[in-house]
Amino acid sequence: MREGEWPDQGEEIPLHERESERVSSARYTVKLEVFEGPLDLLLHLIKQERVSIYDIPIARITEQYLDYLRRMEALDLTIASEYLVMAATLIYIKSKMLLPAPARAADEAEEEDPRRELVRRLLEYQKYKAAAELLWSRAEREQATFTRGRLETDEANPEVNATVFDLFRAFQRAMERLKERRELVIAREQITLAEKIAELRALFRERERVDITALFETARSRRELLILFLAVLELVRIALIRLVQTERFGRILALRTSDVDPEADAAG
Amino acid sequence: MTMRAEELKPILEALIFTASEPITEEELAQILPEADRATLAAALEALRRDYEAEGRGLELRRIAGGYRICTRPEHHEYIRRYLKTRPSARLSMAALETLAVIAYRQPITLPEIQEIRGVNSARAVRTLLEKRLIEPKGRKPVVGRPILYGTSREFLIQFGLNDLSELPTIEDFEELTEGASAS
Amino acid sequence: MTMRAEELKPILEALIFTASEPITEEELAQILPEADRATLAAALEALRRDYEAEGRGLELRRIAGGYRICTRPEHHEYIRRYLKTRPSARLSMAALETLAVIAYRQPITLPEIQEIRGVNSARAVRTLLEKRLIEPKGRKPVVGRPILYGTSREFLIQFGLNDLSELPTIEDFEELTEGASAS
Repeated sequence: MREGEWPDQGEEIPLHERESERVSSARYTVKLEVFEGPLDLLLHLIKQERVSIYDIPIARITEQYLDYLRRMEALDLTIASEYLVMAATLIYIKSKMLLPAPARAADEAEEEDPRRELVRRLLEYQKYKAAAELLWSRAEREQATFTRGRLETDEANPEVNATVFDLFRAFQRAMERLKERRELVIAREQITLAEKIAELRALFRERERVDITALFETARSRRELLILFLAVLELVRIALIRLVQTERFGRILALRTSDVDPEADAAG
Repeated sequence: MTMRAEELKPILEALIFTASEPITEEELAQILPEADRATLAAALEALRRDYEAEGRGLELRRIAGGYRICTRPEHHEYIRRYLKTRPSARLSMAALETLAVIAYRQPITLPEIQEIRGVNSARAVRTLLEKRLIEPKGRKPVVGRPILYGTSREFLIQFGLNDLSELPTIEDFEELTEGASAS
Repeated sequence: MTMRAEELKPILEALIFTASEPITEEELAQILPEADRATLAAALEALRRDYEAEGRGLELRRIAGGYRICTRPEHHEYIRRYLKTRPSARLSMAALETLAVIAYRQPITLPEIQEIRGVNSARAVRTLLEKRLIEPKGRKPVVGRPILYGTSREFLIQFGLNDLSELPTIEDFEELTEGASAS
């Protein structure tokens, strides 16, 4: 429906979601029938009113249609936008039918019934709804038949008969796994220099001397070893620790240079 | 050296039984190059008649263009007692409507489906794709090149159809519903 | 109210057919409390005789104290032929995923496939080459000059595609996941 076709006057449709004053649907015992969309609802109303689909009393049906939406709203149900578009269409048709047909020349007398497009859509939809019911009954019958139990020859070939969609899904799954793996790697690698330094600071607040050689042995990857090495160098640079080697090629010890870690103090 | 229908019949029965899905006459012919096609067809027909005999618990059905042996619907209760299964989750009415539109209007795009149903059908399409009842069938040569959907072989199998022509035409439904709505 | 042997026979056939394991007389009696044991035994015996008739491709065998419907040993050769000729669109999940990665990322090398899948994919690639769904598309000009793989014409045929641009993309299905409001 085009913008210009929307009604600019008439009924106000009170259908917007209310944020305040929410009504708990539990308080209502009314049970609303569920429809597969506005066309389904309209067909139901037409049937219920026992009117002809070819000559819909549009005012009456519109009123009932809107009433249904109001009840939906009262139950705090989300009203799909398609229902609102249909409401607008109905109101538009109704208003158009109320207007007196402008005087026309005789050969133009056959003015189009404003309901025509709606009737066409309803008739079209109705066919598929009936076809869906047929499919339902066929599925019911098929659910009552069974194929043979598993054979050994099945076990040997646990295969799938793939469609393009399966292919797409398989690719998507592989990509999702890849993304997860990468996030994991990044998460692991992001134990960055800054974090390592903070870790070491915490360590030296508790201990005055640490065996650096042993500390290096705890690294789980080359990357972590490198970060650890850089962190130690940083602590040496800011003179928080100094390194001593007790003997040539022996173990390296890190000694805390002062009793107070200035940054830890600053941080409170 | 060609095979006689009487020799062929038990072999066909064994093959149809072994196949995990309906097996077509073509496939059977490929497996059995020693049989000529006419004899093969005759043997299949004879086998089908055997299964139609009184007092059988099984039937030989034509499904998705192939042959398959199945139990008869009238015994389902006993089989469920044994398998201890309940009927699997049924398709929602939304999914069935969408499937009906696709079955009759294929190949069809999502916007076209929604136009007919008058409601968003994305989730229904996704459900049908995941259940392999429909599959993408190329793209429509219009702006955006939307995917065209059609029913799959699995659709025929799950709905017990040999081919799409077994479904009534959509005009048949028109007549059916006209009577109802005019009341 | 007990069942007659003639009523029982087709039910027994259906039950034995759907069972994935040999089903014992005990089990059958439990499933069918409406049948008395003597009638059940008689019905089983009648069913066994039916299957012994001339020209059957299946037999009712007693295995491990239970009953099972099987193909006859003399048709073994034909069954083997069937197992060999199964359509090549049937793939293991590993092969399907590898094929998907190749289809969407072609041309691609084995190490690149493995990087995406996170698992060794050499066997899957070999299977796909054997099924002619993929083919070598030259070599990548990097160290080791690994072979680049892409999908084949056979791939397009098997998946009902006119060309690669018809492969569904993320964008095609975005609306299916997002537009899930009402269906």
